[in-house]
Parts: sequence; structure tokens; C-alpha cells
Amino acid sequence: MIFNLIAPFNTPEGLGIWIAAFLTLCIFSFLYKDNPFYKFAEHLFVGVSTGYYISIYYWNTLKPNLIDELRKGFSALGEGNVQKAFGLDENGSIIAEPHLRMVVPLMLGIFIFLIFISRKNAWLSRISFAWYIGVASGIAIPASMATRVLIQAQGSVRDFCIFNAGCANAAGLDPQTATTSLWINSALLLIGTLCAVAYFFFSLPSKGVLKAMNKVGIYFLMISFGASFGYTVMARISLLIGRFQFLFYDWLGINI
Amino acid sequence: MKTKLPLTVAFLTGIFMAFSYFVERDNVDWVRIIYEELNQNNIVIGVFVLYLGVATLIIKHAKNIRDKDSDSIYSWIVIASTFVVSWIGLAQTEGDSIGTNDNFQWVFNNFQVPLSATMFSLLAFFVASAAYRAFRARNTEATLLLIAAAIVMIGRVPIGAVISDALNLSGSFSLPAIAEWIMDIPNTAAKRAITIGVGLGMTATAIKIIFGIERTYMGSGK
Amino acid sequence: MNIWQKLSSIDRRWVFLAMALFVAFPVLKPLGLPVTTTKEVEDIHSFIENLDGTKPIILGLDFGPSTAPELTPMAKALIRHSLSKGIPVLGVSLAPDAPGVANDIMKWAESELNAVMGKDIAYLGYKVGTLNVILQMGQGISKPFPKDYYGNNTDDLPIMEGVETLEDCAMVVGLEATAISDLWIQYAGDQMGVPIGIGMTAVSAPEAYVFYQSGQIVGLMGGMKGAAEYELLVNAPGAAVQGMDAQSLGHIVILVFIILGNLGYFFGTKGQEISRLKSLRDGEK
Amino acid sequence: MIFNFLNLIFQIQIKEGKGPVFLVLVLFICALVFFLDKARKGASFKIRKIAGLDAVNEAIGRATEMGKSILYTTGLETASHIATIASLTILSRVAKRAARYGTRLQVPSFDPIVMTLSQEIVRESYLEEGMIDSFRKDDIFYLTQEQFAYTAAVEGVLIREKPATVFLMGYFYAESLLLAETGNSIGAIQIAGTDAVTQLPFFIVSCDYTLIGEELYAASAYLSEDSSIISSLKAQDFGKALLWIFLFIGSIFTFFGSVKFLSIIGGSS
Repeated sequence: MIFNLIAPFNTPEGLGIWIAAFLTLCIFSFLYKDNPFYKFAEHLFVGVSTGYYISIYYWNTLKPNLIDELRKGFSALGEGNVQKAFGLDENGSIIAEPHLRMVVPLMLGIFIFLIFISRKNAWLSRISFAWYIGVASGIAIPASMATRVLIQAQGSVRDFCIFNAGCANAAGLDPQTATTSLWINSALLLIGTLCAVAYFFFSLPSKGVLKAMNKVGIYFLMISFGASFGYTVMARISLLIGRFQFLFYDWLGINI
Repeated sequence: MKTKLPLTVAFLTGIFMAFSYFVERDNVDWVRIIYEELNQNNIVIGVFVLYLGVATLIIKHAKNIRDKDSDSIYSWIVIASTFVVSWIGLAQTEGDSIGTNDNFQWVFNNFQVPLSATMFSLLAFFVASAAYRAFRARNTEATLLLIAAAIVMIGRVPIGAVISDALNLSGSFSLPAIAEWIMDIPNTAAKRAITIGVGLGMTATAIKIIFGIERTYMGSGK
Repeated sequence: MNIWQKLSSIDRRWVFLAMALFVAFPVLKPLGLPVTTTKEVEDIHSFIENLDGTKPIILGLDFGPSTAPELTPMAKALIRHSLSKGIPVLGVSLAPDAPGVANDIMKWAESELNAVMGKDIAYLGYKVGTLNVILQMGQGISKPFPKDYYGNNTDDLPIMEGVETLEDCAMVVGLEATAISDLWIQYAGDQMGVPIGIGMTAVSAPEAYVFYQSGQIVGLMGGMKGAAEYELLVNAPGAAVQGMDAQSLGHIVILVFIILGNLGYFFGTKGQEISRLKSLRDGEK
Repeated sequence: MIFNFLNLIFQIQIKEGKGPVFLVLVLFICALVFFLDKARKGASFKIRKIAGLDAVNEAIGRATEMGKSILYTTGLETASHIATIASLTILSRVAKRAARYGTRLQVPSFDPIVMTLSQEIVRESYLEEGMIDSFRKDDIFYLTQEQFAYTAAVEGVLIREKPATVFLMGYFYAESLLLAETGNSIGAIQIAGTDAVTQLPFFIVSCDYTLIGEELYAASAYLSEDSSIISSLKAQDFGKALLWIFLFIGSIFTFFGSVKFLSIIGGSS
């Protein structure tokens, strides 16, 4: 273990490391108790991240996807090429670059800000939200049905296919891998899924068979929550290791 | 009008997007074009929604300062840092892209990174104190929770293999293998059940939004 | 208060202190515990190993600084692996706090691996709208990303030769801190048929097991452990392998506290208040 | 048949492998419409009471007894997310009780639109209870849209205001444990509810009561007694029942070698 010089103050890089180390310690101080340093860091964080997002949104989306397109559209309009201005080619069919067609989202975007500006016209913002959320919901309907429901269900059923040579071949599975332990596991997986689904069945009172299934279901849920918790501990510690690596290696200059 | 127009818009955009899922888009031009257009639009509207948050934030803190709130010094910090960082990001960028703005990257590396990473790393401590307090074997459910957590915790790190060797546990009875089995079988079963249920709920909500039954997002209540 | 009761009610700041000490120690003085690899990670490795041709891999760099300790090592190991196979890597970000971190990774690849920017690697930057962006990439990658992060025209980059849409890419590897992995799987994977590999924070990984089990993704890297495994698979141990010792000790600290808590619970007064809610005390759920 | 019909009218072919999703969706929508229609005609549906819903009332009562405030967060998602919608429904119920007892209610928000909605909902609840004079608009406030900056700020509120009761309802990410542990450290009673599968374990270990996944939706249906919410829960139950039967029979048939069941749900992945 070699102690190098602590990061130098006088270079931009060194100064940056000092700032970063100070802010790191400000946040860590919350572990002991709330204090003005934490409160300072808390508010600085809100401000810095807001400034960061303003810039990132502008350069990565607002400018290339909206402003540049509009500018190109207007310059085409200036040249008298109306078709090109709206993103059409000579034959009148639509090309990828939308140009002036981006006026639509621009308008919808401006509507959103009417909330602040004009009480009378604030309802127009609803159109923007409706548009935005309508598109998102439309995409979600078939997709969540397919990915979250059907393919998940298929996954459970497919496990059993492997025990029949014909089915396994048709589904592209290797029947050689079908062993007793796989059989037990597949059965457990199915029982666990069925019972846990039953736990979330709200229409019938929890009595008799359903009650027993609910019980097994909650056992599976609890094992799953425990397992996730245990698995997660690792992630949380990784982050702390990352911070320590920064403090020790970058700031204090310790070499191992 | 104030209700019907937005509802119609949500219906049309939603129904189209749902429908386009089922269409071989490359073969049907009009579907492909509208589909791309809606996607493109939503990317841009998304930015405005995010800027709405920025505006709300600044208005709130400006109000704090105006009202001479006891904590208005902190509101100053928020507004000043927002202004400085966005000035560096917007005004100091040459050319067309923020990727070449080293000052901005410097601010990111030395302010945003330590603040957000340290905030997140507090979880390491909280996860320990939560585990200590909550993992007590007081009934069957809590015991299952505790055992599963302990096995996975130990089985997922190198020391788990070391302990298994010391206890002469091998093959599918070693700690890493048991941890793996818990993740694969009981964990998958339970997660699958939740995922299916939540998936149905999401589908139902999206359908209700499109048909104008669910209108919370418009602010008109029920 | 007897000793058992004390054991079951240690002030949480002592827990914090123990945690800090035991994680800091191996960071300063590594113990060198062995790391074993798992099938989920090997699957991604062998998938890339068996790729033919020079179609690029899309690397979804969808994480910010907060989860970088887990995911950056994955990104670096993956880039190292695919470049050594002659497969270019095309980075994109769907999370707003990602570009700063991703830019650092690109710069690292340039200097460490002598990668040529624009040819071996490229970074298209961040775009708002997650799933809209993925869907749009399915229509044409340059549609949502007309320019790369450094201001070049995307279509002019050498890496884009013969690549138009997402479907022209060899695979997508999404390194995710949030639910964006679901979107890659649902839309790029299930809808467009592009093979998907996922690297996730250890928190989200359990949820992704379902997708691995159902065959919707080719492989899965979970947390710093997954990153360490990949580092070992490509023979370049780095920050993740270094961190594994601290992981082990951290886990032991927690387990010791759990054991202390339970000892206290069993030998102390068992009738301690468990829930402060009457309705729950009556019929423990 | 439906596919042919579509083909005829729009000259559009259903994409290969998407047929099953289409059929299931049609079935699901039919069920939804059926239950909604029945509810509209006055049929009342019963749903099982979720153990621990009493906890909500009890927790509010505790804050009142102690003369402290209640903190309610609606999570980190937008207003189109089902968990946020469910949370807003429960908020309206909580706000009514808080208004009746004169307990202060604070709602720090992550999303500006959700904030506006929360304000409206809480105001309405105070109005209904005839307590509009004690409604404080500034108690429902916007913080920021950066995840951990939001977390830091809510932690600040928790530590400084020391509410007696904390509700964490909605969709959460990694901040779940930071919020719940901080809430626990100030001795607040905490009731959580989320459909974020990854965050459930943390709420389970650090909160007094947790609504798991769909229980959150069911709780909002139960508390709101709103026919549209209840009937959609019914449709979801119908979907689950169908799926349950499918899983059961499908597994048996597949085990005995019927490839059919695999292809019924379609998709090759």
C-alpha cells in the first residue's frame, strides 16, 4: 500500500476531485444525523441535476429532432420548395425527415405550458397529455398482454414439453436434458405460479382449497422476496465499494 | 369540447398504436408512416413534459424566495446552481453537440456523479439496518424470508463457495447452487404470478384510458 | 435491559459503522477470494463468441452515475470482448443521466483499446422517449439519432455501413438500471426478433430471470458479480473483480447482524411488539 | 375469421404470430366491457377484503392521536401509470379522513402533473368534508424529477417534520428502501403499496404493512367503491381465471405430448 500525494488543488482535475470528495462526505454525514451540510448538498443536487437535464434535453432531442427539422423546413419553404418543406419527395410521398411536420408536436408542446400562462386556455394542455398518453397506452395494450401475460404463461407450459420427445423436437428442445430433477423443478414452478396467481384472486372469499392455495402462494412470495432482498444486498454494497474506491484511490491517492 | 376533444385524441392515437402492433408495417405504407410520425412526435412532446417539471421547480423556489421563507437560502442554491449548470451546458457548447463540451463533462463528473452515486450508496447501510431489524424468525413467512435471503446473500459471493467447500457441500447442495435454485424456481414462480397480474392490470388501465373511462390523467377526477 | 434485549435493539448507527469499516478494509487490502462463473453470464459470452461477420452490437448504456460501479465494468468487458472479435459496438442511451458516464466509457475504449471512434465504436447519445426511441430505431437507427453524441451525421459513420435498422444488428446488450430492459425485451426482442442480452443492477436482476428462463433473452449479467464474471471470461480482471472481496465481507456483516438480532429475539423477551398496528397484531399476516 | 374480416376491409394482414395476442385481447376487452356494463346497470360486485386495509384507517388515527402529520407519496411514475392512478384514489380516501380529524397531510410530488392532480383531489376531499378552510395548498408540493434528488428532499421532509404516519403508494424504484428506512428511523407507522416487483422486498421488511402488486389495485377498488375500478378488477380476475385454467390444462396436455398448446399462445420466443 503506497500513499501518494492527495489530489492537487491547482489543476481542474484535482479541484474536481476535491469537490467530489467534499460532496460525497456531505451526503454520508446524513447517516449520523441531519445537518446543514447534507441540506446544502440536497439542494445543490436538485439544482445541478435540473441544469444538467435542461442541457441534455436541449442538445440531444429538442435541437436535432425539433429545431433543426423546423429550420430545414423553413429554409426549403424560403426556396419555394413547399413539398420538401413538409418532408415530401418529388412524387409527393413522405420521406423520413419530417421538417415542417414537426409543427404538430411543437404546438402540442406549447399547449402544455398554457397551464402557467392562461387559465382560460389551460384545457388545451389536456390535448397534449391525451396525445402523449394515448400513444403510450396504445403501445402498451398488446405489448403488456403479450410480454407480461402470454409469454410468461407459455414459459410455464413449455417446461413440460421437454418430457415428450415429439413435443420437444417440435419446440426445438433437447429431450436428452429431461431428468427427474428437471421434472420436479418444473412441477414446483407450475404449482408455485398457480398458487401465487390464486393469492391475487380477489373475486372469491379465501376459503377451503383457495385458502390453502393462498397460503402456499404467500410462502412462495415470501421466499421470492427474501431471495430478491439477498440478491440486492450485493448491488447496494457495490455502490458503496464504488464510493470507497473513489475516496481512497482517486482522492487520497492510495495505491494497492 | 374541453373534455371530448382530448378524449377523442387519446382514442385515435391509442387505437392506432395498438392496431399497428398487429400489422406487418413494412408492407402497409400508411400504417408505417403514421406510426413513425406518432413515435417521432411523442419523443418531442416528452421533452416538453420534462421542461414542464423544470418550470414548476423554478416557480416554486422563486416563490419561496419572494415569500422570504426561513429556508430561502436553500432556494437560492437551487436556482443559482440550475442557472449556472444550464448556462455551461447551453451557452458554452460550441458546434452542434454537447459531447465536445469538456466543462459540462467536468461539472457532471464532479457534481452530479458524487451526489447521485453517494445518495444511492447510502442504500448499503440501510439495507444492513433493515435486514438486522426485520429478519427475525417470528413466524413461518418471516422465517422463509429470512432463510431465502441468507442463502442467496451468501451463495452469490465468493465466500459462499469457500464456506461450501469447508462444510464439504458439493454439487447441487453447495450454497451457490442452492442460491441459484431459489432464484430459478420459487423466485420465478412468484415473480411470474405478480408479473402476470400486474400485466393484466396495465392492459386494463391502458384500455380504459383509450376508451375514455379512465380520465385521471386529465385532471378531471373520476 | 438484559444483554439479549440489547442485542435485539442495537442503534442503527453501529450497524452503519460496522458496514463502513468492513467494506472499506478489503478495498484497501484485497483478500483475493476466488470468483466462479455462472451459466447466465457464460451464455452471453459464448453468444458473442459465436457471432460471425461484422454486424455491430448495440450497447444500451442506460445507466447513470449512481449505478455505474456495477454496470461500467460490464460495459468495458463487453466492449473489450466484441472489439477483440472484430465486432463494432454502437452505444445508445435511453436514460437521461447516462451520457456523461457513457462518454467516459467511450474515451476509455479509445485510449485503452485503441478503438477508432466512428468505426469500431460509436456513441449516439441520449434521446427522450424510451420506447418510442426503440420502435423508431426499428424503422431506422438514424431516425431518432440523426447525429451522434459528438455532432457527426449518424449515417456517415463507417460503423453504419450496411446497417439501417435495429434488425440489421447482431444483438442488443442492454445495461440497465431501470425498467428499460423490459422495453428492449418487449420491442427489440419479441417484436423485431433481435437477440437480447441484459446486464442489470443486482436489484433488478431477479426480475429478469423470468425472461432468461422463458428464453426471451440469451443471457443475463447481474450486478457487480456478473461484471466480475465477465471480466474473468475475457481475461481482464478489473474494478468488479477487485470489489468482490468487499462484497463478501459486507454480506458477512449483514448476516452477523441478522444472527445477533435473532439471538436477541429468541433469548430476550419474545413478546416484543412486532407490529405497531393493532389490526396486524391480532392476526399476524 | 376475424383476421379474414380485417383483411377484407383494410387489405391488411395480421402479422404472423400475433394472432393469439389479438384473440386474447378481444376476449379481455369483451370481459371488461361486460363487467363495466353490468356495473353501470346497477349490479354491485363483491371483492374480497384485503387483510390489513384496516391498517390505513388505524394509521391515520394514530397521527391524529399524536397530533402529528401524515406524509403521502404517490410514487415516481406519471399519471398514466396504473399504480399512480390507484395511489391517487387511495389518497382521496386518506385526505377525507385527515380532513375530518383535522390532521395535516403533506404530499411531496415527483411529477408536476401528478402534483396538480393530487392538489385537486385533496382539495375536493376537504371540500366534501366541509373542511375547506383547513386545506393548505402548499402542503402538496413539487420537488424535482431527478430520482435521488427527490429522495434526498423527501428524506429531508421526513427528518425535519417527523410525520407519525407515512404512506408510500405507487410505483417506486431504488429509492424505496431509502424512504422506508428513514421513515422507520423517525418512528413513523408506514403503509406501502406498489406493483414494482423489484421494490416489494424492501417495503415488506421495513414497512408496517405492504400491499403487494395487484393488492394495490384491489385496495383502491375496495376503498373507492367506484364501479369502473371494481369492474376492471373483475375483468382482471376473469383473465387470471382463464390463464389459471390454461396453465393447468396446458401443462398436463403438453406433458403428454400435445404440441398444440404451445402454438396456441403462439410466438416462437
